[in-house]
Amino acid sequence: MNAELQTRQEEIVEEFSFYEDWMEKYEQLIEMGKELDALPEQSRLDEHLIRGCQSRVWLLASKDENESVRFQADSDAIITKGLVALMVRVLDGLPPKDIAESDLWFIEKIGLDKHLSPTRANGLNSMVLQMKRYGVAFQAR
Amino acid sequence: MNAELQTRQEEIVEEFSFYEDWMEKYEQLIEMGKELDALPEQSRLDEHLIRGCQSRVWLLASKDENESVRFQADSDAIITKGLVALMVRVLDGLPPKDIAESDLWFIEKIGLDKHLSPTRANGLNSMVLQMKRYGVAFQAR
Amino acid sequence: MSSVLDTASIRGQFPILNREVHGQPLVYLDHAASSQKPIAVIEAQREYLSHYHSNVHRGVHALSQQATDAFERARSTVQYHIGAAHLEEIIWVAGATDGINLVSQAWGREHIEAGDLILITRMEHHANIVPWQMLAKEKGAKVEAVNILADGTLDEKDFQKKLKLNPKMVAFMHVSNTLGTINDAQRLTKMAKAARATVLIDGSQALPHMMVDVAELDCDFYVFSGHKAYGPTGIGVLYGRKSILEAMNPWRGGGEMIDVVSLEHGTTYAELPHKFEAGTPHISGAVALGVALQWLTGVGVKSVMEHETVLSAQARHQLGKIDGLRFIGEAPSISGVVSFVVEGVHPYDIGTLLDQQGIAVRTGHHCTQPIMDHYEIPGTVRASFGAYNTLQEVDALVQGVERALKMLR
Amino acid sequence: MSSVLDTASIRGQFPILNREVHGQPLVYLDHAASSQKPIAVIEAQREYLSHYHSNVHRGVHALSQQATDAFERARSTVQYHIGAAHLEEIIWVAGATDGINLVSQAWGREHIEAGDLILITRMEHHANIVPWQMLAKEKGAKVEAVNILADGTLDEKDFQKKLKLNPKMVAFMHVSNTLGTINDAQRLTKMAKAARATVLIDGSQALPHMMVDVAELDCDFYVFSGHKAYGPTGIGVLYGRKSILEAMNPWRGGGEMIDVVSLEHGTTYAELPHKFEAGTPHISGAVALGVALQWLTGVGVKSVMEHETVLSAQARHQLGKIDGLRFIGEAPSISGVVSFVVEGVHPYDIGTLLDQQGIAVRTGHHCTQPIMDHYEIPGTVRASFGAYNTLQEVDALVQGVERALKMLR
Ligand SMILES: Cc1ncc(COP(=O)(O)O)c(C=O)c1O
Ligand SMILES: Cc1ncc(COP(=O)(O)O)c(C=O)c1O
Repeated sequence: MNAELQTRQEEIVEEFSFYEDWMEKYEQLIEMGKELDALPEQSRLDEHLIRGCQSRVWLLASKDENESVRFQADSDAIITKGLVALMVRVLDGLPPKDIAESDLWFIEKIGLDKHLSPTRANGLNSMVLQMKRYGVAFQAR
Repeated sequence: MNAELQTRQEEIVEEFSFYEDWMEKYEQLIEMGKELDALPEQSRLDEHLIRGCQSRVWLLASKDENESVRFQADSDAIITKGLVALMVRVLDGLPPKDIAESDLWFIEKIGLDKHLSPTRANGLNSMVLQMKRYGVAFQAR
Repeated sequence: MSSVLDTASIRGQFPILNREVHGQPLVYLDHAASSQKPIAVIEAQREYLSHYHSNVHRGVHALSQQATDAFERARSTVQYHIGAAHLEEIIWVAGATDGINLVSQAWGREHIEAGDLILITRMEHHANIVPWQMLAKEKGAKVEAVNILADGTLDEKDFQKKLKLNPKMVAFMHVSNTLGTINDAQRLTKMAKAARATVLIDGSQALPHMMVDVAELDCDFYVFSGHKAYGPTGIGVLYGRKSILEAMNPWRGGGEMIDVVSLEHGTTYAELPHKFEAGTPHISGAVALGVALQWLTGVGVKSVMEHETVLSAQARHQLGKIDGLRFIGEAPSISGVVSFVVEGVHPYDIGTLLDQQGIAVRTGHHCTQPIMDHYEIPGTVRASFGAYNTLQEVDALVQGVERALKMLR
Repeated sequence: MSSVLDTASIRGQFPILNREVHGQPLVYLDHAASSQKPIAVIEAQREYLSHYHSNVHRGVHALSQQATDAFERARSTVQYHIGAAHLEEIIWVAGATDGINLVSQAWGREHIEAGDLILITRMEHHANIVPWQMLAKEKGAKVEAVNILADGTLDEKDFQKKLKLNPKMVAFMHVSNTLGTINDAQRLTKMAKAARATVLIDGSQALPHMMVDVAELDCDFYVFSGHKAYGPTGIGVLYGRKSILEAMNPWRGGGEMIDVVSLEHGTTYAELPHKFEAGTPHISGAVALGVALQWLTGVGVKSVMEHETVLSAQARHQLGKIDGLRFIGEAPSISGVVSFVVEGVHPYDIGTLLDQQGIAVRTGHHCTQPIMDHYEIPGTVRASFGAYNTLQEVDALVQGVERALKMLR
């Protein structure tokens, strides 16, 4: 597996290990949401919406000059935005193949796995799927 | 209430009081069914059928020279035929008004009341209703 | 403020209220989505399945007769509960949605023609919108919606105006699941009937909270779901005026709803109510719904409504002090539903942080997207109360919202 | 003859089997009308309602998520149980009747045109006749029925012949509830597909008794009811081939089945499976049906079938000695259903006297009037077996019939 991906996941697990209760974890997510740059209005298109979120989540991907995938994301709900920011932090700038095949073990480690069910209102599952789909798509080209 | 109707009900209650278990009661009903004359084929018309019976029950009524109601009945199931025979025995030959207003307390007394629910497959409830309807109809004319 | 209900004793009857969520005692404020069930209802279903289950109707054996008796007794419990004139006006359906679809398809296909108008309101639940849209599309008919005023009351002038267009069907909700608005269903029905429309009332949010009398309302159809009225899932009721039901074709075909089935001579249908009840019914659900209505009557529907009014008034009073908080739905006549948004904060975020505190509210459009369009909001946070809720829970809600907002802004 | 099942242990799991009827221990031989429920199923429903009931989907709070998880887990239990390729091919319906109506109305209205042929068989349950008759009447299409042979097997020659008429839909039962006939569903489907028909199989009497694999069958639709498969009432399953379901319009409109609802711009629908699940589903029913299928798998469907075959063979062996008794349905491949008539005696009379002895059988047409027409009989007495029945109960049945006949003739 991609070493960078491993390191990033370890870092996040380390960070989250400081938080004891849900409140601190959510505060951290909210913080990450606030730190993620908002998408410009013209990028907030319906075609970039992820299905299955109660709040709206926009996710864009492109390939940079190094053939790595660059993600941009936003949401109108701050916790959701924090979740997507977390995902971007882990996967942004990696090669398509490594994204497509990524094992995102940190999600369970930091206790977010219960949010992973496809029926959750937050759409974490859809985010992960959509990012991997981008990975697959950019590999193919 | 019609004195004859009272007497007939008392007689039946008396008769059934000899039977201890269900088997004897049903044997008696079957006996009564066998004793009731079959209707001639040409009277077994669909228009005389009573709704709500799993077996078919035909019931005909007419008024005789004394303005009394005369019933004829038949069924293709023998227990049902016994039930209708019992009803005929109680109500046959009475004035329409007394039939329309009859209180058929013997049914409960001999333990047949659980068969009276409109949802029962035997249609006892429909028989009683139909006989009373004839009573009402003949009164009106 | 003291309560008209002995909530301690009531709460004792709801096993789920003993549980914790995220390590916090459960504060269940999502009654409008689905009510919790008292032991009496849960046990009625268990008892039925354990001791006298059998398929109903036409069965020659004792179990079948017992099941049929219980099933039909439940029907008459419903009849008396809503004041229907005839037992056979009570049709078991799977829920309010199923009931409205039955009417839109069985009645609608026969009576709605190209160019006809179906009048609904802008506050309807999707269940009372989509079936009419589907029908209108099929028939080339039109669906129009009566406006709502800023406070969430129905715009009666607009209603009057649109009635002049001679709608064939007027379908509206008795009580709004999002706004809390209690419509004057009797008045609206009278106006609609004066315009010679057929009237369907969606009573999903009314029946669990107030006395409903279909004779007084004088509507043609009335529907509700069992699961919102302390009853089980999968069962609901369609009341229909006898003369209309009798003239209607059946919707679902199958067993129970037939008189004679013949491959050569065609099929004739059974009488009411069975004509509309094809297949094996949800027997245990019907039996338990009967028990739920009896339970509600035992507690006292009027007291329940008074109790819920006290709770929602208190919630509105306290939440109203929060900076940037705006209620969606402030009709003068209002039920135990409190919907709100907070300036600059997404409802989903509030809901998520309330959940972490053990407080269950619903967020989103509550299956009423046209209301969201009307107020130009993505959704609301909705707290809704039932007989088992308390003033302490209102406090918990208010503190929970405050705590969430502290984190969010 | 010894049994492959530990019936003592199985019976211990069915509380109803402890009860008496008319002072006699209950002998329940009416499985084909509705099965009794094991404690695991009854408790799953109670547990759900007592501890984690909430409305499903889109809920932000923990209870709603738990309920949704349980509900969707049950869907995947069904998926694996019947070998469906995709989770979203499993649609919750109210029962087999509801499922067939969904197909006849949603698929049927789109695909059946005037002059088209719908092919069924003469042994179908009314649930698989009437919806097609209603559709045919609406569209000016035709319903034809494949003949049955004297022993109750399907006349495959007639099937072949009628397939030449190019039916658009071929709908047939997997196992007959009246005759016991087990149709070779895989073969019939293959033949029908070769004739380019869409194929619906009514599996109501198959699923509780044998391994069902929709991938192997290669049918387009498969339906069954929960209450006949040790599950609760009010819930059933429609399996549909994904490509067909995706192309189909929805049937019921309402909440859950929509994507966007707009009064101005119209409404778009949700993806599978929710497109076909309007309104609050029968959550507790789905959860408990999942448990019922797991229970059945635990006992072993194959063993259950073997067991039932032993019982019905024994019943046929012993009843066959009775003077004037004639079996209706003697196909070589036959399930645990034994239907018979007795010369000169009405089935109702036999059923009534069996009931007095505590023996529950069904009498009448069993919602298959065309079979009655075919054999020119008013009805049959039908004993049907499940996992909990025993050889002793077969003896009780035979003695009961003998005793009844002694009284009747
Ligand atoms: C073969 C068959 N098909 C369909 C049905 C209808 O099932 P339900 O009444 O549960 O909808 C039955 C049950 O009576 C049946 O035996
Ligand atoms: C006002 C209203 N109508 C209809 C419905 C639909 O009820 P169900 O989902 O039980 O069919 C609901 C419940 O969500 C409702 O609140």
